This record gives sequence, structure tokens and C-alpha cells, in this order.
Amino acid sequence: MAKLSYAKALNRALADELERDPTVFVFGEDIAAGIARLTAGLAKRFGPERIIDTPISEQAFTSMATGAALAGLRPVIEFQIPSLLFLVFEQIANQAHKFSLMTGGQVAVPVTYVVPSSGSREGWAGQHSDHPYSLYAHVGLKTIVPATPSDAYGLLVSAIRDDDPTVIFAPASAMDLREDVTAELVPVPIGSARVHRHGHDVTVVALGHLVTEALAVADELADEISVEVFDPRTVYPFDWAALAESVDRTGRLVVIDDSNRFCGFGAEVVATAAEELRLIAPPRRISRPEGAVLPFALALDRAIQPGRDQLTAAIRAVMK
Amino acid sequence: MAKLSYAKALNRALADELERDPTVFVFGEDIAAGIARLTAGLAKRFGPERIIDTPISEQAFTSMATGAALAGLRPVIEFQIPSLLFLVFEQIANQAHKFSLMTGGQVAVPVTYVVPSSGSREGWAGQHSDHPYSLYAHVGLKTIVPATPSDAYGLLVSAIRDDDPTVIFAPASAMDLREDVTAELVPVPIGSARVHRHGHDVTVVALGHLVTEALAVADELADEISVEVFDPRTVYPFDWAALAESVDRTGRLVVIDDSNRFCGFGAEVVATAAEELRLIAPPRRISRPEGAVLPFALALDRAIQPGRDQLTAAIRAVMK
Amino acid sequence: MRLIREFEERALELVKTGEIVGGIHPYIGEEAVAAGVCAALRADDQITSTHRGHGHVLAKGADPSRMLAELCGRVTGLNRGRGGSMHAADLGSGILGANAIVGGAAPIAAGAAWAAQRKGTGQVVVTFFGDGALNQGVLLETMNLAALWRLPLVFVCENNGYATTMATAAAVAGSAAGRAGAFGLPSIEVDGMDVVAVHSAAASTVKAAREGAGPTLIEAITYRFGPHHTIERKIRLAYRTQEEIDRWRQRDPLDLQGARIPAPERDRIDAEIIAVIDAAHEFARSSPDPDPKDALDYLYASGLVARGGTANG
Amino acid sequence: MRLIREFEERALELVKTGEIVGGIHPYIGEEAVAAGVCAALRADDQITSTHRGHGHVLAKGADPSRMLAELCGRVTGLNRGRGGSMHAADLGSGILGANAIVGGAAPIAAGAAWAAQRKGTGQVVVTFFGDGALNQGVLLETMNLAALWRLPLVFVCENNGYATTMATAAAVAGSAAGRAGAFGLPSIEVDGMDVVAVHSAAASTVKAAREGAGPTLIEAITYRFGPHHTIERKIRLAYRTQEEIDRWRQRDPLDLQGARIPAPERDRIDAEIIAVIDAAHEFARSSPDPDPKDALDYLYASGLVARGGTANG
Ligand SMILES: Cc1ncc(C[n+]2csc(CCOP(=O)(O)OP(=O)(O)O)c2C)c(N)n1
Ligand SMILES: Cc1ncc(C[n+]2csc(CCOP(=O)(O)OP(=O)(O)O)c2C)c(N)n1
Ligand SMILES: [Mg+2]
Ligand SMILES: [Mg+2]
Repeated sequence: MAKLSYAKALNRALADELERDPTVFVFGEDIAAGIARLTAGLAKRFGPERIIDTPISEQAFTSMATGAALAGLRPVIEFQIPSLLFLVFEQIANQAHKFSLMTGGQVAVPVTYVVPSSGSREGWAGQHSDHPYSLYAHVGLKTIVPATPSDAYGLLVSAIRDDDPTVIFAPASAMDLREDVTAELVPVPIGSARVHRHGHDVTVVALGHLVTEALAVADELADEISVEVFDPRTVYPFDWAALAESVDRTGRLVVIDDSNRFCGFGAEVVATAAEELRLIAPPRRISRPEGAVLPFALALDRAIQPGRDQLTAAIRAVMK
Repeated sequence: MAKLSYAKALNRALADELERDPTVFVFGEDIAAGIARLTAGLAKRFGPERIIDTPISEQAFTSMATGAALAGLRPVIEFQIPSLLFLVFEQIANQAHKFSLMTGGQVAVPVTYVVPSSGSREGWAGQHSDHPYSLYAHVGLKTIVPATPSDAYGLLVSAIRDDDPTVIFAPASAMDLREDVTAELVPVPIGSARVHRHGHDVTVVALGHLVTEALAVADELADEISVEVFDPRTVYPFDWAALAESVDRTGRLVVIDDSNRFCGFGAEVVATAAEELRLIAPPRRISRPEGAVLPFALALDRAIQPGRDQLTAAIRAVMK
Repeated sequence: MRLIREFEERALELVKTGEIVGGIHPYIGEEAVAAGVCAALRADDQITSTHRGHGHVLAKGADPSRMLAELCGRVTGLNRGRGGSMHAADLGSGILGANAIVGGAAPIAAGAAWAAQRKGTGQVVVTFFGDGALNQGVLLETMNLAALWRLPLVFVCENNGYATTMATAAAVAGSAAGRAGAFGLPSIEVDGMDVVAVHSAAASTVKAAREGAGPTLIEAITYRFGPHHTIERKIRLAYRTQEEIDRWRQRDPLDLQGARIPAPERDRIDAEIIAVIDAAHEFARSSPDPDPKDALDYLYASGLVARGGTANG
Repeated sequence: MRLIREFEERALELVKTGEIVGGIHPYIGEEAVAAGVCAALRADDQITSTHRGHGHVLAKGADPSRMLAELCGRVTGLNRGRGGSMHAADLGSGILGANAIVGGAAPIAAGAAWAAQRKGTGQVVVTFFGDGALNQGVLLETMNLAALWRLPLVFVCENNGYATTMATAAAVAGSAAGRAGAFGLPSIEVDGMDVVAVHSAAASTVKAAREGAGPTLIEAITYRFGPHHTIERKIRLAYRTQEEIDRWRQRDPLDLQGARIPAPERDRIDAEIIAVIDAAHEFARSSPDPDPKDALDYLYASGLVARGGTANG
């Protein structure tokens, strides 16, 4: 029974797709050396025609991937830090995402953008600790934040095979998670949620590394409150049918979200639930504050991120 | 009694601030010619040291404004098209916005970014019809979308005087609105809402050009439903106290939003209301679809934008 | 060139009549650049275009009828009415699309060139852009990558002296050639009003790119006779003099080339082209408008259906 | 230089002990660049720095104690513990900040230079960046604007041969000087291991900028003796050989300069500096940590209070 790490799962998914499909290749910085782990060992195995080290020209190589996709290839881009997704916002949101509709369906842009260490990295401070998945979901990119090694594997495979541009965030705090993988690793469909723990009092929606936090809180509260831990796995498109099924049973909703509060993922889940689902208590959001900038000092960095205490308090609040 | 157009109000606000404060200046493309109307006549009046035509290097001059602000100046930047705010996302969200906290309060970055024709411009199609105010509110920029000429004047003045970076979107569909200006034009505080029409059955939250639509629908429905038209004027920070006061009276909420549905402004308003306010009926959102890209053909362009019929239907729905 | 000129004249009328919504960026005066460059390309070669793209799209071989139908927003248009003037694309003709963002298409062209190089197809890609794009970072990043990887890519700078109202000299420190040289790209400056001169420059650079010699820059010195965009009609702009415009009009690319063609031949071509444009207009006019309920079609290649909006509730 | 070296050696220890969280990008080997350039600046001149910024910040005159306190995340730090290694700033000393985005600081420096020119303060601004930034669009856009407007700005490229693991030759088509030349900027290549050579190059370019002659580029050929970042310790990287590192170490900038200073003098300086660093370490260690409830302080200069988060419920 093999222990598989989250980082290794991403690495294996990428390797399997490179092996299976000759049109897949990777652009990124320092990916031959594989310092971000996503591409570890791949340059040796697939060579410099498939694993391409790029200069620090993110805007150019991001749109180059779009052009290569128009020519029938399936590019994967590794971004070393999450804020690079700010730098290439034009190239992804205004070019790659819009090509299919603007051309009247003449083309597809099957590019996969991977951030193999998103969110806080403890001590990387203001410009290297962002978690911009809500931004990409808002503009309409398929946006994925896997929580476990097997989901990281299955969702990266599906993203690469998907015909639309897709962004995958691998939270830095999840990269070292390990899982006992018994079954064979398989693709996980984009847009399908997963219930990690069943419960009947309250549905807690959590993504990525926060699923681990939610499960821990659910354990702590087990004797008093039965918590269902719901992991959408994909931010957009969101699995509303699965959420409805869960909330129909629990009637209560708490969302924990590592992006900024205002117009964040948590807002979307709470808003749609308020519009469409039957809630017996007001829903609650836990998130980064509005306009959050992560301060350097560790205690401050942590104070900005959504945590267990807040989640516990929110769960108790909706049970009142 | 003078008729003041929305475009002219912006132009006058900028002129008044240039007159009042010698540290104010403007960067932008074709602003000496004033083709976007914001700067009409200003080059002649204030000269090329205050009204600076820039090459097509948005990323560089946007961060130049940040540097000039660090040196004590108050830059205003005109962006000719809304999607330029995608191109400079790094410079605004990751640099200008973060400087104050990252430096431990050593500096302020009082830059004002103005888009004098945001949203659809009928026939400008996919890459020139965006309305990215929810994106900027999410990252924490003060984000303003005035609905009337006098508010456009008062909010632009306040934005220029504000010590934080601030984004103002002037919807293309609002630029030609005219208002009878009786009183003197005055600054309008950032973060304060305005109720354009009082009602007791349902609160309709609308921004920018959609305020006009909301008022029209309120008129149509006047005999059957008493609609309150609530204009936050500022997306972020949002005037929650004023919304609470309104919803306490009506108990019902509909939000109409010209940005994309998922993680949009509408989601934030509905989510916060669901968490914190007493609603007697499920709230409703009208918005652009998820991941919207505006098609060129006029009928399609309009079909993507939130409209009166949807708003009317939503109001009826919450009254059921 | 005559086709482009007639097409643009007709399009200008349709903007006036309202059959074309949103206006256009007319290419009139610059026809020799698109015509000369595209004449040097194979059918399977590719181009990217700009906001001022009608000339490039027609010169690369798109059907004028479907192009005009696109400008009129009809379902029979190149983009089924979804793109319009600034996004016209025809993948079948190697047209990767006009692009509404200055400099935005260059790296897309480089990506297509990279794919062609990798597959060994022998295709060459041409990216057209204006002098204004010379100051856009992503274009400069692209020159570096194209040079570094010896991509089969030709950069064609249409230097018409202005970026909207801004004179090139007021915006560009150094020059187009200097920028290319900085990355080791050879460059050729050519008279953009002379289609023969443009063609010979294009032929040699395209041949070099096809043979693996890497990218080059062609700077075509040209001039737009009309407004930056048709809205300019509504506003009076004083960024250039009538006298300057008149001077350039004396070097109308159509006259320069026309003088090289025997009159009867010329008249025959002109007549043919008028017929083509009339047919195109008739085709566009008689084509159906798209149905509003299909407004979200093609948003996702995978068929994902977005929520919200009138289009689907 | 000795101060920077000792500071970095101490910082490396503190990364090992965990007193510094998140690691650092050590400047060891490149000291002559920061020291030589900043020695040519006035107290009211300004700089922008990079992710590898400790040397620039110290050379421009920041207090080593407050700098080390910043790296340790203490309230007594330059940024009150909010910035850390990659964002250290000291406006009072003309340090507009280290910047964690490659190329990101150049336009900020240009803006400060533009303001100085406008106010006629006679200040000069220096923007430091690495060879990797030569391929970042915004830096190239900035060169154009600086040249166009003759800003009192000096571009200092620290070419240490690598961008993380990528050799400059594999990433840069053309050269640094070629890029400057493309925009009409004069440039000087200098031995970045020789502080005297760097200083004389800086002195002349800074003087020219101050007198209104406009911007220039200095390319300092240098080398980092240590890892790109302290995490490199954990991973084995083979992008350069030990032999190459050893060869460069023979041109250690401290030895080159040290040989020019009489031994007793040198020993006195070394002793002084050790004392300064010990004091800095003591200062940092004894300074208080920020209070988590203040996590959102300074987010808005206007005092706006954000909602959400543990910091304020
Ligand atoms: C990045 C970007 N900035 C600004 C604009 C607005 N804009 C459209 S065309 C244009 C001028 C372009 O000039 P040039 O590149 O010389 O092309 P020309 O119009 O002369 O053909 C500008 C500023 C844009 N579309 N994209
Ligand atoms: C725009 C951007 N892309 C990527 C990164 C990640 N990154 C940090 S340092 C670095 C290498 C920088 O190399 P260089 O500019 O030569 O400076 P050096 O580290 O050699 O001092 C990279 C790629 C970043 N911080 N910013
Ligand atoms: Mg031009
Ligand atoms: Mg380097």
C-alpha cells in the first residue's frame, strides 16, 4: 500500500498525460530543474521539446500557449508563484478564455495553467501569498482546487484533457499531504463535488487545504454536532446539484474560503444557497478579510487566513 | 438651471481638482485630444506637464503613477477601454494596493484609475465590453460606479482626494445621461449609498447605468409593487448600514449587476444579506451570465446584459 | 488592394447607414502592406491581425461575403456574427484572428509558429501590428522568445505615423529596427505604399523563416488616409494637418500599382471587384441575424452551459 | 561590502535556526554592485530593489538593526514586520522598496524619477534588477518611457549569469546593452566584482542623470556565490558546476577591495562590523513580535477597516 504525496500525485498526472498524448507539453520557469516539484524528473524523461524552460516573460509564453493550442497542441503552463496569475490576467481572461466564443466556435484553447504552491507559504509575504481562484472563477475560467493527492491526480488529468482553458491551484499547505492510495488513480470529472464526511446538522463547504481543517473541526465537534464536509473540488463550474442534496439534509451552511471575502467563492456559495436552497438558519462565511494583503510576520500571516477557531464558532452560530 | 451630462461632470470634477491641487496630474492615451471626453479641453487649460499623453505602455505608466504617488503626487490615470484593467492587474492589485501594508504604513498610494466608458459599448464586442468592477472590489481596491452626473462629479472628486488607490468605472451607457443641476456640485463620500426612490415592498440594489433601468421598472410596477431603488454608488467599501436600514423596511432583496454572475457584486450583496439581514423571501440576482463574453451582434450583446424583463420577473418572484 | 479599398468604402457606407454597428478602423491607404505581405504566403501559412484588420483578413484569402456578413453581425459571418470587425477570424484560411488588444496577437502568432516548427510543417506565421505596439511589453517579450527559439515568424510593423492621435516620434524612443536589433532580429524597412516593394521584402523574409533562418521584422512605412476609427467623424481632432494627408494621398498605393497595369486590364479588375462587393453586400443583407437565445453558444468548447443571463434564465 | 557580507552570513544562520521564517535570497558575491552604486548617491536620491535586496537596502543607508528586525518579523523592523526580506523599504533613506516581482520595481522607480524631474529636486533614482528582468515586458516599456522623457533614472542590471536555474545565455537573445540601445539609452558594462570600477561607472551616470542628460544602463557582471534562495539547500540542483563557483570565488569582491586597504585598517573595520551585526541581532532578538489583532493595520492609508478575518471577527 503506497503513500502518495499531493506533489507527487500532480507530478504523476502530468507524466501520465505527457506519456499518453504527444501533443501535451509544458512551459514554465525552472521546470527542467523541477524546483516546484510538479515537473520533477520530467525533463530527463521527456526531453527539452516537451518540458520547455522559459525566460521570465510570462505574458508572452502564456499567449504562446494559446497560439500553440490553436494549432492543436495541449499546453500546460507552470506558474512559480500565484501572483503571476495577476500578471497574465489579460492573456488568460481576455484572450484564451474568449477565443471560442469570439470566433463563433472555430477554435478551442485547451491550455492548463497550474500553480503548484498557491496561497500562503509562511514568510513569503505580500506579493507571494495570494489565492486568486475567485478571480478566475468570476471571469469564467474552469477553476480547480484539489484537496487530496488522488483528487490532485484525477483533476489535473481531466484539466489537461479538457477542451477549455483551465486553472488549477495546488495550495502550498496541501503539497505535502500524503494519502494511502489503494485503488488505481483515475481521472476526476471537472465540476463534481465530493463529500469527505457525512453529517446531518450542518454542511461545511471547504476547498483545498481547508478540507483538512474542516475535517479536524468536524472531529472535534463530533459529540455535539454532526458536520458534513463538502468539497466542491472545482470552484467553477460548481456542483450545485450535490450541494442541494447535502443542504436538503442539513438545512445549514457554512463556507470556509481562503480567498478575500468580498466577491469571493464563499459569497457565491452563500448567495446561490440563499436564492435556491432551503436553509433553516442564516448561512455563514469564513474567509480572508476584504482586500487582504498577507503581512510577513508569521503570527500576522496566520491571523489573516481563515482558521479552525473561526470555523468552529461559525458552526456553533448556525446551530443556535 | 443647467443641464449637466455625466461625461461633462467627470470632466469638470477632474478640472476642479487639477485647479485646486497642483500635485494632481493625468496619464493616459490620447488625453490631450480628449477623445474619451474625461479630459476634453484640459490639455489646453493645464498644459502638457499636467495632462500627459502616454505611449501604449499601460503597465509601465500605471506603476509610474505608483512611484509618483510615493513621491507625494496624486496621479489620475485614464484607461481607454475596460479590459486595460486586466492588462494592469499586476500593477494595481499586486503593487499599488499592497504598498501601504507591506511597508508598515510608511507610504500611501493615492492614485485614481478612471475608465470613462466601461461595460458594453454596442458593437465593440468581446474584448472591449467588460465590466470588471467585481474583480477590483475582490482584491480590495476602492471601487466606484456612479449612476448620475452629480454623483459622477462628487465621487471622482472624492476618489482623487482619497489616500488609497481607487478605481472609477463610468458605464458607457451612462456617459450621455443628463441631469438638471440646481444645487452646487459637491464631493460625495466614498462608501455612502443613495436611495433614488423609496418603497416598502422590495429593495432593488442597482449600480451605474442600471439605476436608470431599475427606476424605469419601479415606475412600471408602481401600481402593484412599491420598489425601493438603492444605489450603493461605491461597490467596495459597501454601505451595509444603509442596506440594512432599507431591507429592514422591505424584507425583500433583488440585485441587478452588470458583471459576471459567479463571484460578482450581486453575489456579495445577496450573501451578506443572507448572513446578516432579515429577509422574508429568498433574494434574487440579475447579472451577466457566468464567464460572460459579449458577442458582437447587437441582439446577442444585449441578451448577455441584465435587462428590465429579468428585473421585473425577479421582483415579481420575490413578491410571491 | 482594390478589393480591400472597395470593401472598406462599402463598409464605411454601412457604418453610416447603421448596417454595421460599432464602427470600424478603416485600412484605407495601407492596402499595399497586407496585399504585398500576404501575396508572399502559402495558403497554409498563418497570420494574426489587429483592430485595423480588414485588409489582412481579405488579403489572406477570407471570403469577402462572409467577412462583410461578419461586420453586419449575421450568422453567415466568418465568426457567425460573434466577433465583428476587431475579432474576425478564419482558421481555414490561416487567419488566427484580428485582435482588439494592441500587441496582444504577437505572442499568439509566436505560439502558432512554435507549433509549426515543432511539427515540422514548414508553415510560416506573420503577425501584423502598428507602430503603437512597439511600446507594448508583450510584443518585446515575444521578439526575444522568437529570436531565442528561431521561430518561423515574421513581424510586420505597419508604421502609419500615429497611434490614434499620438505621433510615432512622440511615443517611440529609438526605432522599430532598433527594437528588433536588440534581440538579434534582422529587419527591413520598406515603402509601405508600394505593393511590389512590400512583396519582395516579404518574399525574402518568409523564405528565410521557412528555411529555418528564424524571425525577422519588416517595418512598412505607410499612412492611413481616413480616421483612426469611424467615431472620429463625430469629434474634430487636430493631431495631423489636411496638408499632410493630401501629401500622402498623392502616393496612394492603388495609383502606384495601377500605373503598372494596362488600363483595360485595370478596368476589368475594377469591374470584377465591384461585382464581388455588391454580391458580398447582398449576401450580408439577406443573411439572418443570430437568435438571442443562442447568445452563449460557443462560450465553452466543452459545451459547459453557464448559469444566469436572459439567454438561459 | 563587509557589512553586507556579515549581515548575510548572520541572516543565513538565522534562517537555519528558524529565527528568520520563509528564507532569503542571499546577496553574497554581489556586494560590490550595491556598495559601488549607492556610494555614488546622495542621501535624498532613491532606489528600488529586488527579491535579492538586502545589499541594496543596507548600502543605501538603512539601519542594519531595523533591517534584521524586519527579517525576523519584529515590530521594530523597517516595515514593522509587515514586509520581510522581499519588501524591505525605508522611505526615509530613499529606499522605495525591495520588490518580489521580477521587473516590477523599474516603472515605480521611473515614476519617482518623473516626480523628481517635475519638482526639480535634482534627485536621481536607481533601479536595480537582475538579468532575468531583461525579458520582462514592463522593464522594456519603462526603458522606452525613461528615454522618451529623459528621466533622471539609472538602470542597474546585476547580471549574475542566472535567473534561478536558467543561464542568461539561454534566456536572453541579444544583450542588456542592446536592449538599452534600442531605446537610445547609453550603457556601460562593468566588472561587478570590483567596487571601484562599479563606483566610477555609477558616479558618471548618476552625474549625467542629475544634470538632465537622461537615463543610462549599467550592466554589472557579477556572480552569486550561494543558492538562489535558501530553500535550494533542500533540493540538489545541477544548473552550475562547483568548478564554476570556485572560479568566481577567486574574484571575491571583498578580497579585491580588501587588498587595497592596509591590514590594520581592515581589521578595525571588520571588528566594527562584527559589533554592528551582533548589536543588530541582539536588537532583533529582543524586539517584540507584532500582535495578531493588528494584522490588518496599514491595509488602507485612509484607515478603512476591512470586514472578515480573525483580526476583526
Ligand atoms: C493594449 C491596448 N491599449 C490601448 C488600446 C486602445 N487603442 C486601440 S487602437 C489604438 C492605437 C493603436 O495604434 P497603432 O498600433 O499604431 O495602430 P493603428 O491604429 O495606427 O493602425 C489604441 C491606443 C488597445 N486596444 N489596446
Ligand atoms: C515576474 C516574476 N516571474 C517569476 C518570479 C519568480 N522568481 C523570483 S526570482 C526569479 C529569478 C530572477 O532572476 P534574476 O532577475 O536574474 O535575479 P537573480 O535572482 O539572479 O538575482 C524568479 C523567476 C517572480 N518573482 N516574478
Ligand atoms: Mg499607427
Ligand atoms: Mg540573475
